[in-house]
Amino acid sequence: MKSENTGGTILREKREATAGFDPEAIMADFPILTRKIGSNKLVYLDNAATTQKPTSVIEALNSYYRVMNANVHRGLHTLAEESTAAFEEARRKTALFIGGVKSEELIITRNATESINIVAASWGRKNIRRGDRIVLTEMEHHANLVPWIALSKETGAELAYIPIDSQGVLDLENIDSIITDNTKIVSLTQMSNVLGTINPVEEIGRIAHAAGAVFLVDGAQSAPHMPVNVKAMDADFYVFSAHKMLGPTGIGFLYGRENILNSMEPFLYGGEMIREVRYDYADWNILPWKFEAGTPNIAGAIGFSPALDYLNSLGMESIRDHEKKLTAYAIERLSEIKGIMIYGPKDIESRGGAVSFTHGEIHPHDLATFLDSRGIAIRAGHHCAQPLVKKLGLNATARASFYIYNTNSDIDDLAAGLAEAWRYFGHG
Amino acid sequence: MKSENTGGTILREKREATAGFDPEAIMADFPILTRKIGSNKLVYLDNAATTQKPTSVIEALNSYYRVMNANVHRGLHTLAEESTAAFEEARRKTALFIGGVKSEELIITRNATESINIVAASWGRKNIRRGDRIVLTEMEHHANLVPWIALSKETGAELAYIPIDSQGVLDLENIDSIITDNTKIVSLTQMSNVLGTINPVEEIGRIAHAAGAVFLVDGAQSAPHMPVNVKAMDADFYVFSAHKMLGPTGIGFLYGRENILNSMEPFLYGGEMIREVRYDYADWNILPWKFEAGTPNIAGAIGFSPALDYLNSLGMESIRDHEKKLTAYAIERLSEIKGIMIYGPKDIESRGGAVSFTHGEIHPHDLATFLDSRGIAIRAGHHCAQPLVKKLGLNATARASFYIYNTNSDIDDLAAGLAEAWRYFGHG
Amino acid sequence: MGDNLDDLYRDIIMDHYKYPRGKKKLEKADVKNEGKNPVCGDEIEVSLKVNSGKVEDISVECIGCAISVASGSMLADAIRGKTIDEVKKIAANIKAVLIGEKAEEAVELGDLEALEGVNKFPVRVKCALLSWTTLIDGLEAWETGEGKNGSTTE
Amino acid sequence: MGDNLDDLYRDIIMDHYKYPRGKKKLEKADVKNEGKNPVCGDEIEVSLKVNSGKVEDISVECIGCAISVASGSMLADAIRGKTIDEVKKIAANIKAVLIGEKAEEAVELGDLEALEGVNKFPVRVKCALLSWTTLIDGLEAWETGEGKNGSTTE
Ligand SMILES: Cc1ncc(COP(=O)(O)O)c(C=O)c1O
Ligand SMILES: Cc1ncc(COP(=O)(O)O)c(C=O)c1O
Repeated sequence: MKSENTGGTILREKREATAGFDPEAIMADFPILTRKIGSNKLVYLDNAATTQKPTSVIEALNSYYRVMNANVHRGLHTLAEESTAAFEEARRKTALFIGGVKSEELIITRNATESINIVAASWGRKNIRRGDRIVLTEMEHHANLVPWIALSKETGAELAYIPIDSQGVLDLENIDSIITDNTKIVSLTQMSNVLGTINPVEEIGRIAHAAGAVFLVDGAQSAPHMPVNVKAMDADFYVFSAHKMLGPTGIGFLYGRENILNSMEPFLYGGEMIREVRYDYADWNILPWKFEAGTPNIAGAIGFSPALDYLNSLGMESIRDHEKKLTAYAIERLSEIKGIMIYGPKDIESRGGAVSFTHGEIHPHDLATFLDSRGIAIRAGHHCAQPLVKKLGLNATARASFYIYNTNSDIDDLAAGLAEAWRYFGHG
Repeated sequence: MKSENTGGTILREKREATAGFDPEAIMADFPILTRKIGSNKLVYLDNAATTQKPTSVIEALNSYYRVMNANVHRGLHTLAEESTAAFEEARRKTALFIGGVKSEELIITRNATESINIVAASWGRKNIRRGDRIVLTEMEHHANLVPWIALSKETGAELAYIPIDSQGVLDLENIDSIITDNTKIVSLTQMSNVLGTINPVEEIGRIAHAAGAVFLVDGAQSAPHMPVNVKAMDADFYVFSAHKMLGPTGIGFLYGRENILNSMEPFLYGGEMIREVRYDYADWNILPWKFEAGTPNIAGAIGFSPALDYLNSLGMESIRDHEKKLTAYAIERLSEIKGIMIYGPKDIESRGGAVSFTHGEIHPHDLATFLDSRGIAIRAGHHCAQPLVKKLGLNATARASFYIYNTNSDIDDLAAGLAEAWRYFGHG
Repeated sequence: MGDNLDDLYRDIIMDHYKYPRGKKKLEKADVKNEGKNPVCGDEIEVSLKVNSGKVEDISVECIGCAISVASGSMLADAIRGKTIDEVKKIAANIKAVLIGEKAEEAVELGDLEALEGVNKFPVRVKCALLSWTTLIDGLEAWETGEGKNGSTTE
Repeated sequence: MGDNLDDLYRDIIMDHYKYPRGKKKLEKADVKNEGKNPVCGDEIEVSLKVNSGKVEDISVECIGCAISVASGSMLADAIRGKTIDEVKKIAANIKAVLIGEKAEEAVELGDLEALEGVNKFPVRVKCALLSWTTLIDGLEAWETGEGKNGSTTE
C-alpha cells in the first residue's frame, strides 16, 4: 500500500472510480454479455485477445453503412465528404487520446502487428546494418519479435534481449551492456500480454535515447487499460489496435515522430499515398496519407470514435483503478485454489489485468475447454509469446484477462470453475 | 448484336436477368438509397469507388458483434470457435466465387492495393533483377502502377506498357515486342476503372506464360461486375476488394497459385503467421495463414459472406447483363447532351459500367459539385490513374459508374443534371 | 451541402470564372511562382511587377475549376496597387475566411468576401487557396532570395 | 458446445489420460517418429518394433493435453499385434471419425470409438490426430526409406 502522504491521491482516485463505474450500467451497454453459452451465461475473460463492443460502436458501424458510406478523400459528393470528415475526426480523436500528438503523426493501419512491420520494414531497412543492434525484451509478443528476427536475418544486425527476473519483471541491472552504442532501436511492450507486467517505458526510453537509439513502444495491451501519454514517454513510435479497446476489428495505429516518418520510404504503394504519378515516376503525399495506400477500413475507423468516447467518459484513470481491484481480487481468489500457480508480478501497482496461470497437471487447453462448458471464456496456449512461455519452463499457460465490464462475480465463477476442474480431471 | 445461332444463349440470359432482377426489390435491400441529399433523393453513381451495402451485410456485422465477437484461430472457447468457423467459411465462399480455387490459395488482405503490394514486395524482391522487365498497361490504377514503379526503382528492372488505342482498348499489335523473354511479370487490370474497358485476360495470360512470365490480374473492377473464373484465365495472382462488391471496408483478397505462394517469403511478420518462434529463430505457418499476421479484420470477412450470397442469388451473368443495359442507356442519353464527350469503348460487349466523360469547358470538379446539389453522386478527378488521364490529354474526367441497384431513372436524373449544368456554368 | 450551391458559385465568382482578369502575360516579372495541385490537376502561374514596394502589375494564369480560376482572378484584381505588406494581410485574411476562422488583423476584403461561401465545401478550400499560396510563396522566395520548388495546397 | 463436455472427455478417454498405456521406452525400435504441434506445445514420440509385418511392440510418449495423451495411449493399445495394413486402415478410420466423415473401408474400432466425441470440438481434432499422423508418417518413412522431418497436425 502507498504511504500516508499520498492518501489524497488515492482518495481522489477512489471517488472518480465510484463516479465513473457502475458495473450494471456498463454491462448493459454490451449486448454480447446477455449471451448464453449452452445453458450458462457468458463470462468473458479473454479481453487481452480482443474486447467486446458497446452498443454505441455497433450502432456507429450500422449507421455508417445505412446513411453515409462512400470512399474517402477523393470524392466531391456529400457522402464522400461526410465519410472523409468522420474518418479524419476519428484520427484526431485518437491522436488526442494517446497524449495529444499531431494528426499527421498518426497512421491508420490494420492492427498493431502491421504498425510494427511498417517500422521494421520502412525505417528498419533504411537504418539497420550488419553490426547494428536491435534491443527487445524477453516478454515480447510475436508481433514485436518476428519482424525484428526477420530484419536481423536480412541485414545481419544482432538481436539483444532485456531479461526478465523470476517475478516476470524486466531486470535492468545490466541494461548498459544491452543497450549499447551500436543499438539502433529499442522496442518493447508497455504491458505484457502474458505476465501483465507494466514496464518502465519512460526510464528505458531515456536510456535508449541516450544511446542514440530510436524507441518504439508496443501499446497493444496498455492503451486499452491505463492512461497513456506518448509525449511523456518520449516514444518515437507507438503502436496499438482498436479491437483490444472496444473498437472494431481491422483497425490499428502507428504513431511516429513527424521527422522520422518524413524520412521513411512508404510501406504500401498505390492510390491515396501519392502526389503525382507518371508512367516512370511517382512521388508521395504528405503525412499521414503517405503511409495509407488504397481504400482504408473506413467503417472501422469511424466505428472506433465512439469506443474512444466510451473510454473517455469512464476515464482511463478509473479504468485502471477498476482493473487493479479486479486483478487483486483474482490473484487472491486463485491463490486459494489448490494446484494453481500464477505467473507475473504480484504487486498490483506494477501489473495490469492479464493473469496467466497453470493448474497442476491439467493442461491449459483442457482447462479452457472445461471452463467453456461453464460459459467462462479464457485463453490457453502460448499467447503469441512462445519464447517467453518456454522461458517460464512451460508449453502453455491459461490466461484470464479483464476489462471494464468484468466484476468480482466473474472472478468467483472462474474460481469455482477451476476448483471443479481439479476434481473433474482426477486430482480431487 | 450476336448472330442468330447463339439465340438460345441470349434467350436464357434474358430470362435469368428478368428472374433475378427486380429493381424495386433490390433497392429496398439498400437502406442508404432512402437517404436525402438536401431535399433530393440520393442517386448514387460512384460505384467504381465503392458500392453500397445491403441490409444483410449490415446485419451480419451487427450480429457478429452482438453475439459472436472473439479473436480467431487461437481460442478454445465457444465464441472463438464460432468466429473462426465463420471467418474461414467466408474465405471458402470467396474461393468458390472466383472459380473454385483452394482456400489455402486465398489470402485475406486489407484491400486490392495491399494484395498487389504483397506480390510486388514478396514475390518481386525475390524474382526481379536489373535487366528484367515488368509489363503493365497504360490504363492501370495507381494500385497496379506505383508498387511496380517502386520495385523498378529498387531493382533496376525496366517497366514496359501495353498501349491503348484511341478507343481506350489495349493495342496488342506489337505485344511480342512488349512481352519479351526477359519479362518476369505481366500485371494488368481486367476492367479499367476509368474507361470501362474489359481486357482479354485469357489471351494476354497465354502470351505472358509463353514468355515464361508470371501473370497477375487486378480484379478490383471485374470481380464485382461479371462472372470471374481465375482458373479459366490461368492467372497466377488475382486481387480484389470486398468494398467494391457490397462488402465491408477493410477487406480484400489475394489469390495466388499454391506453389508460388509457398515459394514466397511472408510479407507481414507477427502472431498467427508463425509455426515456431524462438528468440533467434522463426518459421512459418502453412498457407494461407503464412501471409496473415496479427488479428485480422474478422468482422469484415464475416460481413462479406452475405455480400457474396447476395451476388450469387442474383447471378453474376444477370448482373453483367443488367449493367450492360444501363451502360448502353447511359451512353445513349449522354451522347445526346451538348458538350458531352465520352471516353472508352462504345461497344457494350467490351466494356463495363464505368463511364468517364467531360462536359465542354466545365471542370469535372464543378460538375461533381453541381450534380451533388441535385443529390447525384459521381466522381471527378484522375480516378487514381493520373498517367492514363494525362494520356487522354486531360487533367480530370467526370465518371458515373453503375451497380445492381441503379436504374434507367438514375441515368435520366444524371442526364437532366448535366443539361442543367451546361446552362448554370454559362454555356447555355 | 445539398442545395446551397449558389453559396459556393456566387455571382461574383461566376463572373470572375467566366471572364478571368489578369490573364495577360507580364514582360519581365520581378516575382514569379508556379502552383500545382496534382491530385486535382489544377495548375497556376502568378507573376508580379513590383515598384517601390507596391504591386505595379500582376498576371495570373490558371487551369482549373471555377473556384480556383475565380480565386486567382479575384486575387489579381484585389492586390494591384497594394503594398507587399497589405498583400500579405489580405492573403492571411483570405486563408482565415476559407477555413472559417477569424484573421489576426482584419482588413477590408470587398469582393473577396464572396470566397467565404467556399468554407462550407471543405474539399474545395484547396482550390480557392492555390493562387494565394502560390503568391505568398513567390513573394517570400523573392524577399529571401531562396528559390521555391513550386507551391501546392493539397 | 456448452455443456456436452462429457462427450469429449468420455470415461475411456479420461482413463487413458490418467493411466496412459505404452509409455515405456522401446529398446531398438524399427520405426520411430516425432510429432509436434508447436502452436499447442504438444510433443509426441512413437516407436514400433515390427516383426513379420506385425506390430510386435509399441511405445508412445506424449506431452500434451488430455485428448492428445489419451489418443496416443489408445493408439498403443489398439495397434499392438496388428499388421501394418490393418494399422493403416485403423488410422484412416480414426481420421474419418475425427473429421466427421465416413471411412472408405470401415473397420471395427472398439474403444477407439470414444474419440468420436472430439469431432464436435473442431479445435481439438488436431490434438487427437497428432499421434496417428506421427505413426503413419513414421511407417511411410520406414517403408520408403525416406526420412521425415517430424510430423504435425497444425
Ligand atoms: C482497377 C482498380 N484496381 C485497384 C483498385 C484499388 O482498390 P482498393 O482501394 O480497394 O485497394 C481500384 C479501386 O479504385 C481499381 O479500380
Ligand atoms: C503486447 C501485444 N502486442 C501486439 C499484439 C498484436 O495485436 P494485433 O493482433 O491486434 O496486431 C498483441 C495482441 O495480442 C499484444 O498483446
